[in-house]
Amino acid sequence: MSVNPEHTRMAEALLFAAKEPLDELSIAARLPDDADIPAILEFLEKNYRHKGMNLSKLAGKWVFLTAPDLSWLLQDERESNRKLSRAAMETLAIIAYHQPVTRTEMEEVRGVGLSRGIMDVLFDAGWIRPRGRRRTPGKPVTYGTTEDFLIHFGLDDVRDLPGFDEMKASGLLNTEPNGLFESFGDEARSLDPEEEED
Amino acid sequence: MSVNPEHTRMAEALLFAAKEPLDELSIAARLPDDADIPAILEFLEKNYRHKGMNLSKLAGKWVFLTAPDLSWLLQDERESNRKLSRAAMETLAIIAYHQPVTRTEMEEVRGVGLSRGIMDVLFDAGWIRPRGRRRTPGKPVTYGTTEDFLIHFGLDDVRDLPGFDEMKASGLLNTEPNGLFESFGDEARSLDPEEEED
Amino acid sequence: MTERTGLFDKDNKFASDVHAVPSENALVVDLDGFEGPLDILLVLARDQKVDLLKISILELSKQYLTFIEQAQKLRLEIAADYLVMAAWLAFLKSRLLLPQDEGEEGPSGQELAERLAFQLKKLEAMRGAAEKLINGTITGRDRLKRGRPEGVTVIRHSKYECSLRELLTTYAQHEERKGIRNPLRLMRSAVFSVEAAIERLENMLGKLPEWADLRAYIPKELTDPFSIRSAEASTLLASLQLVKEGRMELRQTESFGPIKVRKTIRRDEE
Repeated sequence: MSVNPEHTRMAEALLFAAKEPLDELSIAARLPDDADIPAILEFLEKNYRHKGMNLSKLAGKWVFLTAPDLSWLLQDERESNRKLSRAAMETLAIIAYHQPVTRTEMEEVRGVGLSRGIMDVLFDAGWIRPRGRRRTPGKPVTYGTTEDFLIHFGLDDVRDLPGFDEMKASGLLNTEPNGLFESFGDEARSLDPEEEED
Repeated sequence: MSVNPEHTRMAEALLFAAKEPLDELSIAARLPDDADIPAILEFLEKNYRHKGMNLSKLAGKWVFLTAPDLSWLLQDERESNRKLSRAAMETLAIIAYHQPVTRTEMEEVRGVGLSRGIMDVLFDAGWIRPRGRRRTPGKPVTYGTTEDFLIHFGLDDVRDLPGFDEMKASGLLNTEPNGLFESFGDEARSLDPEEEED
Repeated sequence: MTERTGLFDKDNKFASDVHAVPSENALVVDLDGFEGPLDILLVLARDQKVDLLKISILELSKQYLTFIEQAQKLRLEIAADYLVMAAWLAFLKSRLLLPQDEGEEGPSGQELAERLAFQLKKLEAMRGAAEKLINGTITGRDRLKRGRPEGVTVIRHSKYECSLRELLTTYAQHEERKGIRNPLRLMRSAVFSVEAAIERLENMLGKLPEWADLRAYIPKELTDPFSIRSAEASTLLASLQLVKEGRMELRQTESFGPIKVRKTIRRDEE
């Protein structure tokens, strides 16, 4: 079979990038006039028959699809990523900036009680861990972030988290100054992370 | 070259089906333990080099993309473009070439203060991220580029930035203060970007 | 020179490339198109058509000073940093022209000139780099991903999605909203007092003549669940108070159903 290799490349690219299956007419419309569309498609179909993806004809239109016998490979990747709730994000941020921090302290900072689910989600994500116990009455458990947290957010050290003023200076925050707030960076760091390691 | 053809099909299917570039670890995790991932990827890369789509390495990850010389054919499939101002693009280049780089250092290269919107746009695009802190007085936050930046601009590594090695060798990427306006006394201080209000 | 084209169009020239370069006769001076004094210097320097490291800084200084003079003649608003640069260049010019005094401190005029040239070279390098990046092989423009991937996602290390930026802004916004150094103030503003609710109901009551859900009277700007709960409770108490005073009517047709309120309609008004 001798199809023009340049025409073949074009059809290949078109079919690859197409968002919908393509019929022969739409392929012909994009290729040079002298392209032999049926021959090209036959050639491609044969060429991809034993590869990881096949060129298939569905309802008269052509489309690249993963080889059916390999679909199992993709199955358990279908897990959809869940978006972290705002409450969970806020709690995670508080833990990151104030660690080690107790549950009561988190609630104080947020001004609302912590629902059970939130901490569960953060544990489940592998981003927080118990760090030790505060040496105060009741010896409450303190929490901190994990190495996975650092890896996920691309940080070397929790101390690298930018402070409020710095974020503001770099335009990260579109907030108007309210005069209330100075800098939480220092405050957060006054809770020395080394204070009581487990 | 003798790579296991069944393993090759599997990698092909995975790369073909994935929505994002895949790193070698992710591919290895799906394939049988004895699969020779680097050899498979090398084989596939060669195999697709002259086809309508190529296997490319971006940000250390592998992805099938249409051949660049065929882009004229695929105008309808293009993703909508993000329009960046010259200032934003220049700032992005400065961050990419100088990373990790502080805000003050960026301002010195451009000779003007950074308006807040610029960093915001770059953050929104997902192209820059805080990298850590400079170990100098004030511990300023440094910035760098993200994996998405590399993927978008078609680079495997920061070192692949156009002209990077030459610029580095000729000292153009040094971030030490130029000391230009120091000798000029007090007046020059109004050029100091740090004095600009935010 | 304010036209901004999409930078992602191929072969797009950057704004600076089409600046009207003020030569002797060109009186068109537009500062709007420039991004600071260094930008102007670079445009002027390119006019000398040599490697930036070999340009005549003396000549460049003259050109810049002429440029600023022209702008001043035209009474254009000139930002302070342009004038500072003018002053600095005048100073540099004098250093370059006059023999250096013995015992004069600081770098020589020649050294300063070299540093300035290098600084311009740096800016030019970054400008060229930005252009090359934009005209390079852009994923999604020059190289396309597969149009309809099977919908399989990448193996991620985490089941949950949250970017660093989201994390940082959430915290900062939260902190700012709350005011960490002023917890008492926080409590005051978070609890919606009965007095405030009465005042609000009184002000709004006249504007809604028909039966309306009591919830409609809760301040819309409240977002956190605690404040909303507090406002609900206070507004209910306030409505009971107003009913007691005969200024408002209240009805609820079923248990836990919506509570409707309206202004008491006086007989003499009907």
